[in-house]
Amino acid sequence: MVVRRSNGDVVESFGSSREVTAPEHEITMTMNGPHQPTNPWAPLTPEQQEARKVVNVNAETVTNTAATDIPGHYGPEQDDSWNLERFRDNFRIDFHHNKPHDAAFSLVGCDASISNAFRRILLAEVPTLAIEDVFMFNNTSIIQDEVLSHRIGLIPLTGGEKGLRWLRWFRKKPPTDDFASQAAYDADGEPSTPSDYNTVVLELKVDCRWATEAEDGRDGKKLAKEGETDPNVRYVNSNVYARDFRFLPQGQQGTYFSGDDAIRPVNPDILIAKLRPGQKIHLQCHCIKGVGMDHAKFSPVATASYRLLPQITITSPILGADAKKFARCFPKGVIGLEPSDESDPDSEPKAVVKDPMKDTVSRECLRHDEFKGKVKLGRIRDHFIFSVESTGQLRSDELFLDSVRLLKAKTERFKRHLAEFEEGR
Amino acid sequence: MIIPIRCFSCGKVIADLYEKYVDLISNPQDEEGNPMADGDAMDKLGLNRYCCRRMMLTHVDLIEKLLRYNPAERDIIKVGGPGRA
Amino acid sequence: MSREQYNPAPLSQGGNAGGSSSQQQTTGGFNITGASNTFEDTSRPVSYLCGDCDTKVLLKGGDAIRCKECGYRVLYKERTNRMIQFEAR
Amino acid sequence: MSQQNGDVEMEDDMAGGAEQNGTENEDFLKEEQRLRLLPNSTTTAASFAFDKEDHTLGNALRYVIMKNPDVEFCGYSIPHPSEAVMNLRIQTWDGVSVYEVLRKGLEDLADLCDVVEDKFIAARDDFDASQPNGEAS
Repeated sequence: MVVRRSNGDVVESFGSSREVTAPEHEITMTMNGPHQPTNPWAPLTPEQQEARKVVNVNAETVTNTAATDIPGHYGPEQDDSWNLERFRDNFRIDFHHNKPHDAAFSLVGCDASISNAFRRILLAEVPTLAIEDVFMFNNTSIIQDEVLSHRIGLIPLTGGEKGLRWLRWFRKKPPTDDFASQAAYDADGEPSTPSDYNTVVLELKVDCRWATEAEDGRDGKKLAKEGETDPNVRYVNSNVYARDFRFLPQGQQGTYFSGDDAIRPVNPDILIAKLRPGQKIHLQCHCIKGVGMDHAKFSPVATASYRLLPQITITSPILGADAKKFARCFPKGVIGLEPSDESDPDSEPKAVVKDPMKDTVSRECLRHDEFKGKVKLGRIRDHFIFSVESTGQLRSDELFLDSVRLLKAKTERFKRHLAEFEEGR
Repeated sequence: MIIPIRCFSCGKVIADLYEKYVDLISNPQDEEGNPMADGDAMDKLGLNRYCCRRMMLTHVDLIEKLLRYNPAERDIIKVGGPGRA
Repeated sequence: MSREQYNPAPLSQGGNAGGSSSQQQTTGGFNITGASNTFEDTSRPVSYLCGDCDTKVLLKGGDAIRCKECGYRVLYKERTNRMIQFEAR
Repeated sequence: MSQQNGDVEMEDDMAGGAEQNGTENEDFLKEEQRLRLLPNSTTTAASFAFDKEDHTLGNALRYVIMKNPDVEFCGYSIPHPSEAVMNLRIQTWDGVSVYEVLRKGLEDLADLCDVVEDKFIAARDDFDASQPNGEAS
């Protein structure tokens, strides 16, 4: 094992033993004077702790990309072992905005593997309700049955949160031509039958016709002959929208999904199909709970993503016209101009970092010679700017909480499996 | 053919925005009676990512042409002018 | 109609047509085109839609394929009135 | 493949969902064993196979187990992308049992989730309270 300390020392140790002892003469040296040899095994100084949090973004390369918070990486005296109290003290969440459809917050002080687990669970494992089976009674529209079914499936639904959480899984039979999943399915248990606790029924029944004087107060056919081209004037129901879905409560669903809690499309204005007089669509849908890894329609988020907080360090002052040019190298609001002399507001302007969160780390400033050696770009390794954009079935912040709970449920499940496994050993 | 329900890449629902988008870019939106530029219209509708923007920008609403093949309207389309879009 | 209530129509003809064709020929078991197996109620009228004027045209076996209103010779089959199940995928 | 995973995953999340909801679930009791020990494992160097798990648990668990100073090596792999299996390798120092290390890893990860949940709720409530119009920001 070769350890390269951030102070430049290269320390070699031997991988076979975990008890790595530093040479004696260095252990006795407790005072780290400027020119004295330092203890290579000393715990990291606060500056070194900060430095190892930064991923350096250089003109052509990125360096210091891997996390080093693993015990033994810096020798035995740097304590990087898991410590709940320390994690609790260092971990922080800052909210940037929190709207039902879009939440943004920072997770500070956790590893990429953890925030990535939350992101992956959000995308693929948080269950949602979506239309799964379509029973087509009539469809004379020009949208084919299969295409219409597919479109309908993608409509995000919502309803009372309590009811949505009350709903159970519907165990669906796999396609008959998929023998592998058939075998696994048969070994696992019985298929579900549609019931109030696992299936939600929606109906869509739309019939397009000419507008008539008697029913609509205008004669669409006559208007059309006179030159009217607007379909909304000529016809009735020429556009089928998601709001045309009717919820048919089954059994107990009436108590969970009534009034404002009724199962309904999140976006009532979704255009499902267009019809012309004489064309009609009549279908019923069974909606079940599913997860995003099975089909994207079950994914509760449009996007769930994170990025690392950018860091811009101005190492020597950038003044005057250069400062203005420097500010233009970044998105608006990242770099501000301040008088270089605080007491004199008319002094030459100086570039200061105002809001690194807005930066995109485009590295434009590294392309100009006048900023050479004056600026360092990086990203903070443990500062994740998370953004969760819900499709609307559940609130974005609730979704993130669900993902945290699901990861915990996974660990507890395997804790049980491990106990069972050890019993059987 | 008809506007997809969701963005192919990110899964954002876009089918409810298409009619608003078409309205913004074809009907007068300011005092001078000018329609909105397509980029501004998409900004207004909250289509921020380029994956969702291309869904609007590149969509060809062919269904409007196909809807004209409807025997129930033949007499009107046959007349010529008005029925033809 | 719920899923359990729905029964697809039994495959009355050609149900095992996917089997070995050579066997079919030797045993003569399942002749799809043979008159003995083909059941057609030629006296029952079937309704079609005129391609020109969109009126319903009832035709029996042997009738001229022609719209009774406008004489148009292109007739379309109506959509099945059976329920069809799809997966919204 | 996706169908299979989907269905199986549903079954397994049922347990998770039940815990989440705090409701009883009859399928919870007959939970299938999803942890296996791979051949040639000893008590200080073992490979576990986690059925129906992926990078989500694999990488997170690898991280917390590596945080344990008793661990010489920990790594995970997904041997084939179309098989829903995740393998986790643990090697320990000084005869420490891999089972204890795995249990500690799972417990640490659960503790971590609790901290994240508590802090998230606190941060969100603070933020919502600080917004002039309730939660709409």
